[in-house]
Amino acid sequence: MNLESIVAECREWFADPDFSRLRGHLAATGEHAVGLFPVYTPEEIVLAAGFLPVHTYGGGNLVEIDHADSRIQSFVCSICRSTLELGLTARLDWAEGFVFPSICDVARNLSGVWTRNFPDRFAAYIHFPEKDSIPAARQYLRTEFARLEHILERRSGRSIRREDYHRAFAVLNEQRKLLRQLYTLRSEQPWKLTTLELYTLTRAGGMMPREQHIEMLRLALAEAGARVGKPQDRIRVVVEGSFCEQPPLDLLMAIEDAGCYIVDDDFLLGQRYLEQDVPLAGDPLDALAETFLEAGVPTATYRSRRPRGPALVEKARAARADGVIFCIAKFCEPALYDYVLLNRELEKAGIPALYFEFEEKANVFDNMRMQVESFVESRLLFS
Amino acid sequence: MGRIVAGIDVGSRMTKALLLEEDGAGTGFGAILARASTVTGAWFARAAETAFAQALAQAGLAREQVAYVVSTGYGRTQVPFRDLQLTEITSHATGAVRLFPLTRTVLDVGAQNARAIQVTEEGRVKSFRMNDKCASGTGRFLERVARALEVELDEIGPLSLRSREPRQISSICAVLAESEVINLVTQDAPIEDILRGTHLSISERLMGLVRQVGVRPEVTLTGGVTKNPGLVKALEERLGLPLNVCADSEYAGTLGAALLGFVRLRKKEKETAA
Amino acid sequence: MIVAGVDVGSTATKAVVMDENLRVLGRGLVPTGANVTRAAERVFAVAIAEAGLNDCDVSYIVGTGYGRYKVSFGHAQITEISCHARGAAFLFPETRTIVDIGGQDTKAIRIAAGGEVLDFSMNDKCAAGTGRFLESAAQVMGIELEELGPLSLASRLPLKITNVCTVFVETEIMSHLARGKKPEDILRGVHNSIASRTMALLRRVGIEEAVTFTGGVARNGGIVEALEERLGVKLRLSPDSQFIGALGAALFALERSNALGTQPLHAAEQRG
Amino acid sequence: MPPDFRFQGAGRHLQKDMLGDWFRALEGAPQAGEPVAYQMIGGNVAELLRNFGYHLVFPEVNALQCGIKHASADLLLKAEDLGYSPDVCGYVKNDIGLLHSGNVSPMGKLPPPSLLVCTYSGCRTYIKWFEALAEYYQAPLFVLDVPYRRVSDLSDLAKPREEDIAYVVAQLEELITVCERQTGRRFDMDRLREDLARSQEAEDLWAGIMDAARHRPSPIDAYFEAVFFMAPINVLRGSEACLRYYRQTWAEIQERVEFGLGPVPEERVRVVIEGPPPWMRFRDFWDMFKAWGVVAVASTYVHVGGLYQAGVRHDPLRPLESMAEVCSNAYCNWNLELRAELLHRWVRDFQADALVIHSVKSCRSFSVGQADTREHFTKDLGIPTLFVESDLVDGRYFSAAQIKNRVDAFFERLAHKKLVEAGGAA
Ligand SMILES: Nc1ncnc2c1ncn2[C@@H]1O[C@H](COP(=O)(O)OP(=O)(O)O)[C@@H](O)[C@H]1O
Ligand SMILES: Nc1ncnc2c1ncn2[C@@H]1O[C@H](COP(=O)(O)OP(=O)(O)O)[C@@H](O)[C@H]1O
Ligand code: SF4
Ligand code: SF4
Ligand code: SF4
Repeated sequence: MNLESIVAECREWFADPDFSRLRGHLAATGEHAVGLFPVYTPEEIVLAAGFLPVHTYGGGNLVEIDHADSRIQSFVCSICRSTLELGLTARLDWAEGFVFPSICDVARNLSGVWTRNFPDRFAAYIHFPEKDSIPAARQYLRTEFARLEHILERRSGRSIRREDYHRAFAVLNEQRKLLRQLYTLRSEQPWKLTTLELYTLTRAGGMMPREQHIEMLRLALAEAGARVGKPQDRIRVVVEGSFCEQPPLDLLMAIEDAGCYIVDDDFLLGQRYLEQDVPLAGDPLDALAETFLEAGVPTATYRSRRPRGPALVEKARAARADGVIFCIAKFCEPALYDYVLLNRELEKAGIPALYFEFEEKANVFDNMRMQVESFVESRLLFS
Repeated sequence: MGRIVAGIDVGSRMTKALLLEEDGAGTGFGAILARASTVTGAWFARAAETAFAQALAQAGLAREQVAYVVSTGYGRTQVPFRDLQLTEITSHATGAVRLFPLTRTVLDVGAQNARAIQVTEEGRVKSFRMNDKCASGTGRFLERVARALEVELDEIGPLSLRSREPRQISSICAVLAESEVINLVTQDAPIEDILRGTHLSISERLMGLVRQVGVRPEVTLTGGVTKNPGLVKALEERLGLPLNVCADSEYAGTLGAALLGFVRLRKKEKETAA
Repeated sequence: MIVAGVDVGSTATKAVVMDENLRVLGRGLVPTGANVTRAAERVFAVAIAEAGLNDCDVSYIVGTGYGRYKVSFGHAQITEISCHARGAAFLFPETRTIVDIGGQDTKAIRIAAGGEVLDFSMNDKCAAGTGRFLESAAQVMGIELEELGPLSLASRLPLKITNVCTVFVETEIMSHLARGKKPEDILRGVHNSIASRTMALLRRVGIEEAVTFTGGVARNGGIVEALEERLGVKLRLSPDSQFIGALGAALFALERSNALGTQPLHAAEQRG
Repeated sequence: MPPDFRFQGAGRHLQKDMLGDWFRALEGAPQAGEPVAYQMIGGNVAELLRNFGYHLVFPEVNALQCGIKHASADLLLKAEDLGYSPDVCGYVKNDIGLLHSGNVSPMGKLPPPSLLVCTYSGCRTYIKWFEALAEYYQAPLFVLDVPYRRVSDLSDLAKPREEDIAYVVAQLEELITVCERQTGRRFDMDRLREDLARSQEAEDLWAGIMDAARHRPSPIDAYFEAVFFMAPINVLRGSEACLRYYRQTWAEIQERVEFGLGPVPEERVRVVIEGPPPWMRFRDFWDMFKAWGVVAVASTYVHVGGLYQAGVRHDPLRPLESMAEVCSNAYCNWNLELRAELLHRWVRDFQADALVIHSVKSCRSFSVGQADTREHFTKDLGIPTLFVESDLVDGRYFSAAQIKNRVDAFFERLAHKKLVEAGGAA
């Protein structure tokens, strides 16, 4: 399989609001799936419980919102609405239940909307401790995880064993390792792997059977590494702010076409949230809670010990970026607050930044493209 | 004679062309040889062609004597004879800084679009915001009100300055404002008061845009509305700062495009020399 | 007993005169123009003249529409939301959702059986997606309002209109025309764009069948078809669509003046 | 001849004095070298901080005051100048705007914080807000992480899970150490118990006052009036003054019951109101309801500090545990299932004709799910529900004509229905 066909295969998994590929797989194997709302949902537990963890990222621009608009006001981010729309139109009925993280006020309340509208499926809400400094926080997160474990066990009718956890940890550790390698490749030789390709490869991995995805990633790494090509006269940018609601694929292309190489980003963080492996030793839930608190990527929706401003500056420097593009989901409050502090930090560090907002349902990007072009021009022309 | 670069700004209403000559030493930029403008209409390429031809005629030059053509503006991609295209953000910022070197904030208001741009001390674009989907707070708003009141465009500014008691326009919509304006006329509100109100309410909207990038003096206004003293005054009042405006402000985009054309031209020459 | 409803809209002012047997005796329609009070007086005069009556024959008048407080001779004012709901439920008792597109605003109203308003949403402050938008398009293309709908329906290859702003769309239409695009294809695009915006409003309140289309723009067959395509259902339409607000006001006037309101007032029973 | 009322209006004066005293003390704090702690209303731990001599500042109260005094508009713009989006919570922007214009609230000058205590029990926005304050003041930030209340058992709405309480108690203990370290004072358990006993009594009175709305006509408007009764229970809780205030108000309400006084001349419609008020247009908004003889008999907004009306209490016998329970039971910390159940009970118990939801753009914590709740009430429960949208402080989102249209259309219909029903009965 060459890279193009791997990517095409991956795309089929997620660029389909009816989830046909997923349904086909579930029907063929008799497996069951559990849906995960971005960003911090512990897929490890779901996988260990024998369910296929499926990260959902709203409806993109493929879904017409027919029902959810009357349930969710217009000033709420699109992913909330489109996810509810998918639910109300029975397109998420493959899910035994959904897991909602405590990332923001929207996600908090969405869990309640879910409970009311889908009483026969579970809606598990996980509260992530907002502090990692006291043992009680770790203890609390462990309890939250144990509660999810309990819900899943009840649903599946079998209890999760230590080996199940260890197998799940190993598989997901491996998947994340390969994704990190792909990210490194793109950062070092962005002409070998476009952001669209990387994105597609990553996103499918949140849905398909993980072993199958790991195989594809290995192939993709080899294929991309072997590509020939030469760097173009583009600027290197880090894209920040789309950690939950995802930008339309055409927007990603527009950013690169306007003269950028995206060399780092925070897309699909739900699948790339842990920066370290979950250790296979000791009590699994302890280990998992510990890793979440210690090695979680800092974002607008979670307070971590590492301040985000300096972390972003560090990230931009590490990627040798010429600038940062804030590409923020419209109405995503946490990201909008963070922007102010992060931008100030970038200013101090002398890193130029561009800001715009997107909506997942958009499909015309002339304006954003124009803005990126101006940004590129101001870097390229004057240097 | 130094080399000549043309800047062509295809705006949604007016297409402007400008010819700029390099000075003898080949480092700075010499004189503006010609400026021309024409109504854009529906055919961008034709308008660009017309404006360019007019500028050439004015300077008494032939097309071959122009070393490089840079297009910018709304229809920049549809200028077939361009060598380079630039967004209006970049070109207006560069032009504004050239006209007023102490510029830190540029407000460019055209017929359909308004852009607020913050520039660095070296004249680079630092950040910017623009209106995208709504024409409230643009030149077109003024055009429509002028039409509703049956006043010529170049009269509305001076007229508005005679007002004593501005009548605020509550509608933000360029289209619905017309009915409001007509309503005011039937209530016998003096035209100058309505016009002043219109200018104030547009300024309000433009302030919202400028605020998003932050107001840092000096502030330079560019675009066709610089020909409207009423808007300049209203904006200055809202800003609490004087605005930089000069006769060439309307041509800031073309000037910036031409200047950057030189930069590009030299860079290319250096590359081929190396 | 004779009652009347006067609907002072932003573009047109309408009146309906009715008797206690729910028969419409007279109607009137005049452009609202700049003098709202005058428009209300004039339209009322037109309607009673059509009914062959005098001012003093009318015992109760309800004003509605954005200028309802300018109906100086009215006995009560009721919002156009309630009146459109009442009027639509009268003509089509099965109505659960109403789309009302007038000159300067568009509304979506969800009602219960009998016409009780459950929810509504409206776009105001923006001319996008309203009758005004269509008027602008007609002006740019140099055709009459009445021709818009029929012409758009002749389109085979509708163009996609990308802007929503009425101002931006004018420019867009002009550049399409300059490129030799067919007027009907452009128009169909314009109609589609309004229909999409209207759908967004409808979704905000939730769509339930049957859907009734009221307001002046319901006279435009192009919009009707574009909306039906998106809704996937037939719209309830009356040739009197533009009068439904006034009709609702007249019905309220009757109920108020009876101070009874116990009679079930449905067109079906009137016919039977 | 109207009777000579002994108590009407007395509470208002008392409150004015109390708040005046509070702010005078605040202004003097920097000079006196006394520590200042900033806190949120939702789940605040006032008693605990006072134990260490902290003066208390509530940024939400300042935002609210600016809103009521029509001072918000410029402050919001100021914050937007600094990069805050038009789409984020107006309270935050109001406060940040205030900060950058000298930090003088309508009630007085605000001292800088020695400690920021962010109780995460209203919304996630609290955290973002306090992070911004921490950056600006370079002051230490303590997040009191309060888990979101979910429920499995609807029999006791206000009962959190044990793990939740244990987790919050552990953090309160941590907070005590932090305060001890910062102030050099020892934590005084006896004093805490005394304060909590006063809190408890004030909470009893407050709950009683709110419950008085069961009378017909209701002696109070549990929304438009009660929002002015709620300040002491949130910001001065545990103090002698607070207790005095509620005793006074209790007397006032008793008197109203006795003489059949109510907030409107004639009570025609009883409603339960969900969501915060539009402070910047408070009067206009109230007038729209008054015009229809509408009285609120219960409201959720007045419980953003703690749901005392639902039975939550501070308890001197279980000091930290009961504090944790109050923190957990701030209204916005309840999930939607709990909120809907509470609303439903209120509609039933207070014999309301309708539910009114005021959805504010600023506050996702309140508003996400409200439209779904409306669906639930109209469709599943058959309770008429009015839904209006605006904001708490941002006048740009208050479209008076639109809202009036909505209010009128709704009560028009309710009134018409009553008229028709009465006609039918006759
Ligand atoms: N003679 C004039 N007097 C006053 N205002 C004018 C005049 N000519 C143009 N304008 C204003 O300038 C606007 C056009 O500005 P311009 O920058 O040329 O727009 P664009 O670049 O979008 O075509 C018009 O909408 C009008 O408001
Ligand atoms: N014959 C017609 N054909 C198509 N559209 C029409 C016709 N007559 C009126 N309209 C449309 O109806 C609109 C006015 O509708 P109306 O409901 O009366 O508005 P309002 O109540 O806001 O004044 C006009 O803007 C126009 O677009
Ligand atoms: S996009 Fe932002 S606001 Fe929306 S659910 Fe995700 S984190 Fe929350
Ligand atoms: S408000 Fe008016 S100017 Fe703005 S988008 Fe709507 S139609 Fe265009
Ligand atoms: S989001 Fe809501 S609860 Fe949070 S600070 Fe804003 S108004 Fe208060």
